Amino acid sequence: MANIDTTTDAGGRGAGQNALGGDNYLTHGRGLKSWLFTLDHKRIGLMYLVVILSSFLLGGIFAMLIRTKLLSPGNSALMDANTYNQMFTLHGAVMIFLFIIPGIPAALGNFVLPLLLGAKDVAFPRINLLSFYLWVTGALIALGSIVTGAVDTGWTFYTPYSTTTNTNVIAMVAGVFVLGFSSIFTGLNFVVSIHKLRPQGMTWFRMPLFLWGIYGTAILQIMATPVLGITLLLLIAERALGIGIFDPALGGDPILFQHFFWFYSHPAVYIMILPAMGIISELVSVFSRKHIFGYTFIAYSSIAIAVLSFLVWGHHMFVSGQSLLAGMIFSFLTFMVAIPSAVKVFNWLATMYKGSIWLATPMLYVLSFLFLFGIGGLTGLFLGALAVNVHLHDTYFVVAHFHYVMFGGTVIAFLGGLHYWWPKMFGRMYNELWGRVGALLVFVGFNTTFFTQFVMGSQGAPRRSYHYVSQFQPYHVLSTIGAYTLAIGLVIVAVNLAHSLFRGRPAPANPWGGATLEWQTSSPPPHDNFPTTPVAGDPYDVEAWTYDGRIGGFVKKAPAGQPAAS
Amino acid sequence: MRLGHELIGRLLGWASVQAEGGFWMPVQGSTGAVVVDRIFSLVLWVSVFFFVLIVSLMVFFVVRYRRRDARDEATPSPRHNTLLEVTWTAIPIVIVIVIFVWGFTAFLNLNVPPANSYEVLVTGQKWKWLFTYPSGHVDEDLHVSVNTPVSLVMTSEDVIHGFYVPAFRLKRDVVPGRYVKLWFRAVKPGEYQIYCTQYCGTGHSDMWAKVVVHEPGGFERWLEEASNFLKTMSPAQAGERLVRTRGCAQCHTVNGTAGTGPTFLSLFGHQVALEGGRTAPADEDYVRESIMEPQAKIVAGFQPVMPTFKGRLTDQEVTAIIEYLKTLK
Amino acid sequence: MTGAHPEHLAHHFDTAEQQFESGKLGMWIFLATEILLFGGLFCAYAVYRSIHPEIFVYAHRFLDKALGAINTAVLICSSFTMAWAVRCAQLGRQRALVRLLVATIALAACFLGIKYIEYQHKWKEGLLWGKYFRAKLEQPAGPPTARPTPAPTPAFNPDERSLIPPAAEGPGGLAKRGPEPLLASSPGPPKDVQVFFAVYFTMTGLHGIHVIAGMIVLALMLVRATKGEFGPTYFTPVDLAGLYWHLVDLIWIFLFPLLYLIR
Amino acid sequence: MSEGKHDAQRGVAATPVGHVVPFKVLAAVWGTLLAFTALTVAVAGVDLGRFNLEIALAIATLKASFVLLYFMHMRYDRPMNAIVFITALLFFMLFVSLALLDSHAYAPDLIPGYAPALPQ
Repeated sequence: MANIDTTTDAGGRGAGQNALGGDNYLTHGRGLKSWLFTLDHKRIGLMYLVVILSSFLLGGIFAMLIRTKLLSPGNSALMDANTYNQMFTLHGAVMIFLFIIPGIPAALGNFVLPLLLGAKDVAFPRINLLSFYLWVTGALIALGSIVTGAVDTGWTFYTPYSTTTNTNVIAMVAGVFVLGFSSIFTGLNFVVSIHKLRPQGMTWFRMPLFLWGIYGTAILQIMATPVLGITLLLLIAERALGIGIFDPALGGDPILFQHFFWFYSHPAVYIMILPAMGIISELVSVFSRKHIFGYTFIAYSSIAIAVLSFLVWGHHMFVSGQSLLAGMIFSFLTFMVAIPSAVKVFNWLATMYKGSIWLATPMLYVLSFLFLFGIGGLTGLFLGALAVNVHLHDTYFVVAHFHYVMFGGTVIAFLGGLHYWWPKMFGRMYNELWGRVGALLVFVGFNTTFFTQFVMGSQGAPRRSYHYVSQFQPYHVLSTIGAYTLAIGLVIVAVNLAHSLFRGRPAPANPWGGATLEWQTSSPPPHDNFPTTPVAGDPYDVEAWTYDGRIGGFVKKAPAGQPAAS
Repeated sequence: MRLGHELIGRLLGWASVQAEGGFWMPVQGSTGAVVVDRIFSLVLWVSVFFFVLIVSLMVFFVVRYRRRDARDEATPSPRHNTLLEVTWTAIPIVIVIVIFVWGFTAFLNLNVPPANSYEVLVTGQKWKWLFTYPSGHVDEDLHVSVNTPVSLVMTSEDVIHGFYVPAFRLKRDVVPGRYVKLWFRAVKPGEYQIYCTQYCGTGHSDMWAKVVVHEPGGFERWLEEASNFLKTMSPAQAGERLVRTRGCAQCHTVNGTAGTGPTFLSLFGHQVALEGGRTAPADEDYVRESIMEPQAKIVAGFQPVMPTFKGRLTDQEVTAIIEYLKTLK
Repeated sequence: MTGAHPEHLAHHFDTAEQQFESGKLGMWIFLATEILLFGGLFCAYAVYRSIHPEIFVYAHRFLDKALGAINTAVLICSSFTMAWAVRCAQLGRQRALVRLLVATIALAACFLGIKYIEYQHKWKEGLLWGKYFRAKLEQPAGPPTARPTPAPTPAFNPDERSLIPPAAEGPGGLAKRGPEPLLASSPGPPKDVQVFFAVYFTMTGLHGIHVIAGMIVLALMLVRATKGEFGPTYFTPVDLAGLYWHLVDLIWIFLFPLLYLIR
Repeated sequence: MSEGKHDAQRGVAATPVGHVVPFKVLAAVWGTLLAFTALTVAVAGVDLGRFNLEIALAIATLKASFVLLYFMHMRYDRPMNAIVFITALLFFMLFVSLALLDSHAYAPDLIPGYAPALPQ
């Protein structure tokens, strides 16, 4: 950006400017207690952000240990086979249940959703806090299993292995059960908020697309998570009481467990990706300074994905002993769920067309998302095709596909959203240069790590393997180098953001030129979000805002004929 | 249809897939592999096309429409275009349906064995594979004849395992409590790797075995010879083999640690403490009785859970096992 | 805090109507999650019953139909008193509300008592789930069957199950392993009867836990009702507790015929 | 005031919310439910061929609808609440039907009575 004037005009700005010095939600009430018992969605969102990023760090450490072990094909002094098995289980469980499922909805969603709605809070603030503490409880129980016998079942807990292993499956499963309730309550809160708290002027089809994404996610959380709950309860009963519903040794059916598990866990990947798509929809419009292209198609595609995602769980079971008939149905539906995702990608591209594209850090994450999610989505076609799936199932190809969608999609969008809303959260701008360097390193490191795994997988390397045939060593070494690069990139991102908290330039109310409601209040927002209840207009009317060099941010254009009203 | 597949396969197949294995796929060891690889390359080229399209448009837009001044505005352009939306919804639908149909029909073929196929019973257990041939011979590797359809009837003894031969593009989970079937026709003599792909615990990544594809006639010779291992091997060697392949090793270790049953190490010729305070000398008769009537004498500290091997092991085989036990000092 | 906001309305709602509707919608969504939670068990039921109908037909006879029917009636009555209680709360009939809540809780306790009798009976008979199933199932009356009595097997520790592979029979014999009609037609108890009791105990057990949870919630309502907290303008908690209680009834309405009235 | 202390307003002069169901309706529903319970027990004693399960389920569904419509006020409520509930039922049916479809298709592969860890 050329010519950013960093001086802020302190006086006479009124609402909508930097509020670091004055009353804002961060200064509204002091002391630890005012945080721990807060009902303010913004504070709860921040607490979520802290614990979720800590989980990300923990899961990342497990990943680095795994990748380091895999530098050599044989035994390793770093860890033995059992420890390795526990490592990949913990990496999966922590990343999925603790980080990525609550990541965008609970952390970013909690902070942003009421702001986007022009509301003062979510519908049930106390349930919101309860949901946070359920998360904490669940996380403590689940991580407690590390001390009492870290689980080695893989995050999928397949029976009968999970009923016979001597590790502490019950603790992990009970923890995930509690986390499930946290997720359900978050979803419930968001659905009711979106239904009942929309401001004047915000019809369903004038909602920001991030809300559509969150709404789709919330439907999934509500409809799918209870099934996970009962599955885990039955698994606990299986281990503790020998109930015999999933354990073939007692006359049960292990394939039924897989149906139960994937009925939740497939929609769960859409719980992870839908809000990410919502973030991308916001960002691509703002940073192209152009109205989003094909709003209704993107909105409908979110709901289409949410519904279709319930119909495809069987594609995790193509080689597991599922019948041919079910395989055919699930394969077909799997291909159908690709369509709405493709539609979104095309719409985002069309939004960029003839735009005015600002390559700020969040936009770099958008471009990164389009690239990585493109690969992640297209490799889904390989896995959806039954005959090819037989070869690729349970190989590194699946690992790579999953990471391209979940990291390349969700985490990249999460980082983009974090950089986008960071000024609003803390009232500070981060260093743009380091932000970009971080984004670039993450992109390069990620591709090096996981693209190699596509090749390795299609060459036939089975996943979850402590030992591997030495033919695959070059791939593994390259992948590990990529993982280290990725880690360095993430450290740069973290340091840059943390640094900004203390040294960052005070952020203007609207640093990016967004037209959604959260940019119409000060950065950071006051305790009640808005001094007066705002009236919602078109959330993508970004052209109504113009850059004002004096404040380093965007201000609303004056009606024609008058000078800008800053 | 078939001709169409053939044609598309030829057109696309050359670049990414070769019979000897290429950048993406390993060597093609079976008829199924050829079919799978064709679909793989179709999907690959469709993906490459769309990926290049998306990324090059993205890069082009970024370069062409880059914001040079903070006040720059977007050039006015439509906010939606229903025709365009419908087009880019419909085209992918058509493409994925083609991929689905082809993938499914090939999958059906991979799953329905020809009537005349040669059946082998595959048993997965922690952590090895056992292959039982129609003659009753049990082996730790899968031996087959080239160009012969072989169907595998698979089950598991404990947890779920995954039977995977990358060169044959063949994979199926092996589930306890049920039989699943798979088949293939190997096209080239040689040795191919077998993995376990369904995570099954400590030794999951060691559950390797080989498919040995014999020249015509070679398989029969091998089976003949292998089945006669009692004659061709020394009794102790044969006994060792029986202990491994007939399930003894599942409960009885040979390294001194107790499993479900007592260890075999330093067993023969010593006194054995029995349940109820008695002892018995571990001689030929004791071992024979323990195999045929396992409940007759229970070793102190162990559960009486061993099934009888009456009718499952011949006299000669029991003798071989005894000879083997003698060597475990 | 804006000055014009009514005192007892949460600060983020504009009207009482909005707040009431939000609470109700939230509760209905919660009930939806309950449906799917039980849905898993109904699914397990459906799968096992449709594959092994003979197990269900055989084993349901061990359940006490009369007690089941009585319990159904008890829950329906409690639902009625609950619905009536909500009505009284809405109309501000304080004493009636308290009495009806007490009646509802008493009926719930009655339900649990009857359930306890049933469980105790099953426990005595050893009619339990998987690992603990130890009932000696009787041979049906009639001419002695050709079915061989199983050889007496020694005490068995299920945790140390045998890992011995089956006798190496050639795959030729495998063809006979198809679906055997022996179960449905042959006399004597079918195999895997314990599956029915696993389903029975998980379904009624989870339902029982919900009854207990419902009693706790109703007790809380009772405490608040005695303090006179509810009236025509504030009855949402009673209403929501009522919705939950009716759902518990609703699930039992399905459990009863599915478990007790099989034919 | 402390935020969200009260879930609903109380003692506020506002329009009353919710619908009061007449006692007669409640009592009638109660009677109907008990009658249907008796009916389903009676019907269970009669062999209706292959429709036993269907009839039992039909009666149960009828009873459940009465509870939903009157005891749970669905008839008088916002349609959205009913939509939520029906959506849950649809997802449940989807789950059961696909799981059933598959388990039926692979049932012939199961080894009958396989339960090695069970004491016989």
